[in-house]
Amino acid sequence: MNPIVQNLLIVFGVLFGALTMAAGLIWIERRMLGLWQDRYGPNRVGPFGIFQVIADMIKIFFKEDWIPPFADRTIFTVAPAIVVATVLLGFAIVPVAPNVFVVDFNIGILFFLATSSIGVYSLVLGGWSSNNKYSLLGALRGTAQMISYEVFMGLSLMGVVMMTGSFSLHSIVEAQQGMWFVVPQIVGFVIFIIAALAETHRLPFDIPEAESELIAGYHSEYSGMKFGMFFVGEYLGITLISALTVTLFLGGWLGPSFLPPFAWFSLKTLVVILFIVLLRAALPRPRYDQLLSYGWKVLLPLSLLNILVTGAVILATG
Amino acid sequence: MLELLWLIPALPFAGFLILALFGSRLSRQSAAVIGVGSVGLSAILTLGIAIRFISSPPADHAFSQMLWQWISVDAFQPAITLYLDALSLVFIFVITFVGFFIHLYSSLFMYEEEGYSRFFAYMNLFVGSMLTLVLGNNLLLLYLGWEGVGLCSYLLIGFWYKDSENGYAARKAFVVTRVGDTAMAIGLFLLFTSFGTLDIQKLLQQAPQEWTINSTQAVLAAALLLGGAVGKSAQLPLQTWLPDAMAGPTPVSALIHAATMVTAGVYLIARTHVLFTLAPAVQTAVAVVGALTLLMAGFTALTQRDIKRVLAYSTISQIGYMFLGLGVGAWSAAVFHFMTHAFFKALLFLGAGVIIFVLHHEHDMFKMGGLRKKLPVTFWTFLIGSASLAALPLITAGFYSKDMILWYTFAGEQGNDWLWAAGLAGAFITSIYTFRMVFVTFYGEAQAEITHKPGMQLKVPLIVLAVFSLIAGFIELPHTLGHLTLFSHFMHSALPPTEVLHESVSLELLLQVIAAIAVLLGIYIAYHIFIRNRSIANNLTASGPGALLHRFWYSGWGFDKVYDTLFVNPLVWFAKINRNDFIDLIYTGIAGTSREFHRQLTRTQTGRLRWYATGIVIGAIITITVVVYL
Amino acid sequence: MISIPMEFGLILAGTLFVLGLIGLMVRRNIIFVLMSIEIMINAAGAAFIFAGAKWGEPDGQIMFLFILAMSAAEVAVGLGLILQIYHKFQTLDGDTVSKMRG
Amino acid sequence: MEILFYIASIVAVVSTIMVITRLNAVHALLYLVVSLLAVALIFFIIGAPFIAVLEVIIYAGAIMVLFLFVVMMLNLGKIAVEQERRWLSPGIWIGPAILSLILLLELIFMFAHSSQAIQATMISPKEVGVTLFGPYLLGVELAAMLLLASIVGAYHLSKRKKKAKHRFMEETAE
Repeated sequence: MNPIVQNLLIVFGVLFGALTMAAGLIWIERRMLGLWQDRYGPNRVGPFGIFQVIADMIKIFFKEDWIPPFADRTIFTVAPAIVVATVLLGFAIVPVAPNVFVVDFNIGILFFLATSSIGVYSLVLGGWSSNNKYSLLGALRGTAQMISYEVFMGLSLMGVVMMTGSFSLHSIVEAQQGMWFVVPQIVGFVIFIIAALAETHRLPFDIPEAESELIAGYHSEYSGMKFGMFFVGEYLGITLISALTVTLFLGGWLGPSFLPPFAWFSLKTLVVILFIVLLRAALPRPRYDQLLSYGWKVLLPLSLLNILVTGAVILATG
Repeated sequence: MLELLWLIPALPFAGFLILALFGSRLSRQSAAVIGVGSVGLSAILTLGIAIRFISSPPADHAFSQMLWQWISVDAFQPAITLYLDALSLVFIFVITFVGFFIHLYSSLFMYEEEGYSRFFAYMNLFVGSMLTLVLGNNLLLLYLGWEGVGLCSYLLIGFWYKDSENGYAARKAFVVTRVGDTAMAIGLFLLFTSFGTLDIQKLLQQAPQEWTINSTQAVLAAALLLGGAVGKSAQLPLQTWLPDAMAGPTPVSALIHAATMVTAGVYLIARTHVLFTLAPAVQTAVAVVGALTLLMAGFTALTQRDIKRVLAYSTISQIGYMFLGLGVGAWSAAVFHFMTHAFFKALLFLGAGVIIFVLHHEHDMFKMGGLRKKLPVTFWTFLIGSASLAALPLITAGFYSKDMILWYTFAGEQGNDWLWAAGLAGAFITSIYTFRMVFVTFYGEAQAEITHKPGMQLKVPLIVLAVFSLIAGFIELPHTLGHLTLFSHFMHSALPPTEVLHESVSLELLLQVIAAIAVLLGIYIAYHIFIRNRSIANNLTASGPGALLHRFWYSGWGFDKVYDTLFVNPLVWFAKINRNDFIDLIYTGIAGTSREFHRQLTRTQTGRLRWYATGIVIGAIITITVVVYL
Repeated sequence: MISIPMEFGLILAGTLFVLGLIGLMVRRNIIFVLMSIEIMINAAGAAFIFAGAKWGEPDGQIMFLFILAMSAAEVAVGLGLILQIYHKFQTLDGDTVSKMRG
Repeated sequence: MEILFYIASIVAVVSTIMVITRLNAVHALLYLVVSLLAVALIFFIIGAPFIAVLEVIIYAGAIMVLFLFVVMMLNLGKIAVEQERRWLSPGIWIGPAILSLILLLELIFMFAHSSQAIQATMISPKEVGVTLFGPYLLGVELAAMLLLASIVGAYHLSKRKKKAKHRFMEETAE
């Protein structure tokens, strides 16, 4: 097969998979929340309410695309696109299987960090351009939260990088042949999960949205397809961090050979997604200042310590 | 015993340090104990050392003690070394003993004064410096002491500094002596460049070998040292500071401006006598200066009303005698006169101090009078001192020392009839003004009431010094009266004996009789004028030429006026027209120009970032253009 | 493999630098001033990168890292200053903060 | 690939021009981010992927967000834009533009003499790290100190005294 055609196939495959996953997640999450909170969840549209996703899509697509007159039009329009674009860019480096990946950068992890740091703009600009004080507050909170947690997220991954000796995700997965990094890098793993949740402002860290305080925060003024993009972007983000967690700490596509690597990867990712949904169902939302001081006073020293210990062990064992 | 020599100057210095550092926290009693005690201990130590020195003299009749190396630069290596010989022994004896009694006297005299401990600190520093001056074995150390006593003199003249007159007097003393000191410093440079050392003994050995008699260098060196001596000892023409120095407390006048410091010049010339021997012309100048000074000061003293000024001029006059003695080569006679003069002049000053003390700072003799009954001790001791000063024959120390000088002036190898005549005239005048002072002060009608009696601390020094003023002369008797030569014999270990041309007892007797008659005549004239008939004096000063002469003498022969016209006023005039300092114009011009530039540049300092950035860009463009394209 | 003329990279860096300079000279708003300074710093760093790439050595990148650290420090302090100025003068006009002149 | 370089260059220059001409600070910041991304792309092309990513993470992702944060905190709105419009009269551009143009021409003229090409050799992060912590260790220490100083400075500068109001007393609290 022509390598270009093959590459294109992979690109579209990953794109399709990610988007499908994101859409499916809407339904999965609501069902799972229903399950854990002992209620029904969506159950009217189709079997087990499985067509709820389609119903929502239809609603979003056909809702009036209204831009408030006091908003900054250009930025208001651009903002939602940024989150989807950056998260989708992030998928480019995820190796789904030994031969199935869009690109294998030698700076893979850094690329992911770069995309996620650009993703902040969508939230900030969305909140600012809405010209609404709740939106602005949400945006301010989101900015502080995300640039803080980005730091620990990067630092928590450095242990993995040191053990592998490369930023390339492909090499990282292969380095986990003997043991998944979740075992030696348990501290890094925990910090990464926390930081990644904060980075995607998922519950319990959905402080920029915080319905009860800020009436949906930075996307209060959004509706229709623009809101849909934020919505999809969030689920894409969950999928991305789950996929990355699997790749970095849980052995990626590795697994016993009775299942193909692709299946292992998908399975593990799904488990992580379910775990994240479970977190949403289980944990309350912390206060804004608590979140920040927890980050700077606990997670930053911990991640630095993790790097220090990892480095020392690597030096000692040669 | 001799090894303790270093303690003699060290004790007063230690007293000074303690008083200077902790003086403000000490009570008056402890300040007095420290101030008087340090000098007293020095005096006792001096006594011990003197006994030891005389009973078993060290080799070469000199003892030197090196304490430490002071400076070490190539060949210039002056050490802190003390040198004790007959000459310095006499001096330290006088300094510590007279100093001790004056300190004792001051402990009561100054008791009411503010700055009591400061006074004793200065006094101790003075005694220490004076001892350094006398004991130093090289000219640099001597110069250190020389300047040290000058500083103390300045500080003590201006002791009551709140009165600007005193400050002026102190400044005058300092500046005038500075003229002499500068000459002396130049003399030291000359000696050092010629011999490569400032060690006095080495100098005195080398000088006769390397310099011929009357060589330019010898004359120059001796003249420059004479300049220093003239300044310090208030001789013509630098005598004007001493009468004004009487502004200081009376004990200061007694110690510094009568007994010790002003005789430093005598010490310097005696110490470096070899140099003066090499320059006979300068030595003659010494004698002439002495003779002129003693006459000038004597006439001036005749007219003064202030008791301390009379004593000051008499001091100048008596030092003139010492210079006369030095000038004719009668070294030991000069030192002898220094010693007796220290006793009786200190006594006179202290006595005058008592009078001033009990009369509430009254200095004018003509407002005193009739104190004979009220102050018996003071009167008798003052009378003894005056007799000694006037050289009353046979019984006073002053007679023997003055007679010795007059004898050598007449009979000595370098003697001269004219100088002798001047000395004789001086003796005559001395007796007149001395007894004028006594008669005016103690006889006649009382002009003022005394308020309190002098205490023991005032009387004891008077009595002791009076005894010394009488008996000190008996250690050296002339040929006519038993020919005892204890003092001159002792001095000859350090100073050469005087060559005498006319060795004749009858001639000596004749001269003595003449001198005695002159003295007695002077006393009689004083008695006639100031006790029998006061109007004679008034008539003399009332008429035309008499009044003119009186005014002339009263003003100290107009030296102050001459110096004012010659030096002070031109300088003041120059300073006045140069108020804005024309040399400074250059600097103020530079300053003004830069200030103008600064003002212009300040305008560019707008505080606006854009403006600054533009400036940087323009600068960068210019720099790149110049560096790369030109 | 690509091949780009060296001078083009430097000219790009120079152009960016000069644009920052224009911003610095024209703008009064201190936020824009700070932004212009950032442009210039970045341009200077870019020149280092081009030079490093020319010789294939990592030193240029090291210098960029230092420049990056410096610029981060500068922005932190600069933004603190901007906040203080705004609180004090209620304006962002850089010309109001000219009290220290001459 | 060369065409990518030129496109990115043009984007960088154009967006930088937009930065300095915008009236609204947020718009300008966005253009600046675009410019930085374009420069990052250029870095990537000429073989400095590590720096390219750092440019995005730190410059575009952190420093610019900080800017945006401050602008949002000040929340200047329409008045500020009006003020900018008043300040930026067309005449004001002439002088700086001419000066800068001279400077640029001088620079170009200087560069024009060299005619060597950049051969894009990929320099891996590892090489950069080894050099950074090798010969340039002292520089790292200095940079660390600089950052520490700026943390302290920024903290101190942005501390604001607040008035603590109470019914009975009024005092300033830290």
